[in-house]
Amino acid sequence: MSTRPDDLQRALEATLFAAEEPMSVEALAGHLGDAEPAEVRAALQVLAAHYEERGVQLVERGKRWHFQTAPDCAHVLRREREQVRRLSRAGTEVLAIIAYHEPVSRAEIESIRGVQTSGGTLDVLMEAGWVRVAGRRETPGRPAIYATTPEFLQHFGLSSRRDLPGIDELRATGLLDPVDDAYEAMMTDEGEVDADPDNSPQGLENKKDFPASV
Amino acid sequence: MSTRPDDLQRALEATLFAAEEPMSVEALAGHLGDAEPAEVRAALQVLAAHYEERGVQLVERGKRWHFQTAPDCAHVLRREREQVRRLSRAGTEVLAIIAYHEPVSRAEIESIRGVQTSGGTLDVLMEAGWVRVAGRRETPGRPAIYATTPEFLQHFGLSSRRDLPGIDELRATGLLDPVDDAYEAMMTDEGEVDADPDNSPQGLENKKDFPASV
Amino acid sequence: MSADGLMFDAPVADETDDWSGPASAPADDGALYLELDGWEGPLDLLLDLARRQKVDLRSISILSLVDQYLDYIDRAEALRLEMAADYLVMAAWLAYLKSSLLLPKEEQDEPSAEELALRLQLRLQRLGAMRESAARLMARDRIGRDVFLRGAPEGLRIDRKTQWKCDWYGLVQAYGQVKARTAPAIHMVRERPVMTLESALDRVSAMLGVTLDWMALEEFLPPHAEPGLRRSALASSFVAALELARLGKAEIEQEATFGPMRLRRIPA
Repeated sequence: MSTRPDDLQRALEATLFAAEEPMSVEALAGHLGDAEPAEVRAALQVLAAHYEERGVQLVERGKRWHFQTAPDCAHVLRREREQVRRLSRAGTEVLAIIAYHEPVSRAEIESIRGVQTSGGTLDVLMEAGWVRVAGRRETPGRPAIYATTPEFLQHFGLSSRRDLPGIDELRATGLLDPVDDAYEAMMTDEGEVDADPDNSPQGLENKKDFPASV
Repeated sequence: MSTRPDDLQRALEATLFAAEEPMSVEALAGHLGDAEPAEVRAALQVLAAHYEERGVQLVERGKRWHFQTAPDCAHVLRREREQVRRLSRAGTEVLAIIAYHEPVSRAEIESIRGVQTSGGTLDVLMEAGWVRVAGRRETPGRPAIYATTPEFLQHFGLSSRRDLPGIDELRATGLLDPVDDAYEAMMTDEGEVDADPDNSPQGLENKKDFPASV
Repeated sequence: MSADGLMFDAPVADETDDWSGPASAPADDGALYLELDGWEGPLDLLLDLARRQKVDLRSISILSLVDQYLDYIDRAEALRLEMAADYLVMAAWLAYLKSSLLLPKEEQDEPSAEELALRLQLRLQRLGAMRESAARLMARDRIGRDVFLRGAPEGLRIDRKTQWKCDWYGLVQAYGQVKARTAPAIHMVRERPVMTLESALDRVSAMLGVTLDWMALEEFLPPHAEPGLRRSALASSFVAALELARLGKAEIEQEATFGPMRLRRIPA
């Protein structure tokens, strides 16, 4: 599987080894001057395959490439290098909600958690570089909406958001849809079973629905 | 030549990749816990051979091992990016005066231009490779005197300084037209040059141009 | 764990060391800590209680969940722990929900208790899904914990070099302008056609000698003079007229300000 690497592959290896930050195909092509992005991409695939079985691996995270140690070598490295940030329970939940629902407003996060989110929680996530303000929702009050960053994907070893654990199942079972939508969908589905017209959902009932929905 | 690396080789790859400093065989063996120094040494040899032809190499320096980019890939670590910039009006005038009057001191340039010349202007001309210090005038203060370089002639397509048009030719082509018109044209030009924030040294000098030449 | 990821019988706490809070407390004997600090709000407490039913969240019994919650809050209150208002509001709402659920359907208010219960269940499912996703996310191979980046990267450097641009014409033109700007300035007055005061005096006196009638000043000017000369002649003739009036040789008349000026000879 391993043949002598060509010049482009060698240059890419050297560049990504030396780089202090992950690099996109475009940045690599630009750095190497006269390389075509398509050639760079192909060469990266070859390199990634070569490194797959080694102690160091070449991975793509959020369209940016970097070298990192193989996950199964963690035990030899972990002992003196526990440098990962510990997140509070609120922090991990808010991060997951943003990642699975992005872009999402603070009110939407709170309606899922049933509790107010302290400003500090979002600050910690933004300071870690995992979350950013991704604009504003064009609804009254124009609330800020939050999304994850390429650093988030990099840190958690995700090639893209499609890699989020279980996201396909969550989507398929409607667990990423708001309660109102899910309720409405259920009523439509069960229309024949539950023929009681009084059960027709009304959007405005939200407030009555639940005391903790802030 | 490349077979699937064994666990020790993979652990060494990961350790040396993540290490912040080169590591000795003993340090590596200690780090990996139950590895014999002899085994580690043998594994390092195998790895060094594997990386020999790649863009990254595993090398031993003073009994300590580390990864480094291949020497022939060094050029990818340092890229030069060229940026084309128009010489400022002040720079052009000073260059012209040096070309017509060389060797010439800064005080002489100023007396010909009728304005003060910032040191930055001469620096730019020397950085461009068009002007050099050609010695010192044997007068009080021994001021540096400036002259053009062969690169100057080459850049402007001149075989010698005698190719520069004389005053009479300048007059004939209208280049010595009435002061007011030329001055006005110059002020318009300067306005454009000033807009470039990078041109600040020249920009400052431009301001000085006003009172001195009125 | 069920295929759709809704079961919580696998202890979440074991999956990651990032997980703190009540979920990491021993949960097997159903003995809850009687404190609320550990929960992220009443919904979180409800979810925790629901998990203890050890069934799919879709088939939990809302009624027994309500009982558990109310019982928990009762005991917490009995222990005189400080109760957060949110938990008490939730308790009151759940008590209302429970009583509604026990009523015959036709006596229920809108929305129906079944709808409220279903919505609560949907919310618990969603929070449960996110809680589990968070745990799975934290358990991934994380940089700095499971995988590591290069310890001492050489770094990439880009040296910017400026290539200065200037052409031959720009150079020569600049020199021309320096020379032009600094050349000694010589001021020359262009030669203009003028009528001197002397010639105007001669001309006006001579013409006054011809008649005794009033004559407009303009009539003394050379008839075909070009505009420049004409203006000079007008000025000189005016001064000549004043001079002749001063000497008592002529008189001047003007009926209105800026009106036509006329003069005639005073007979000697």
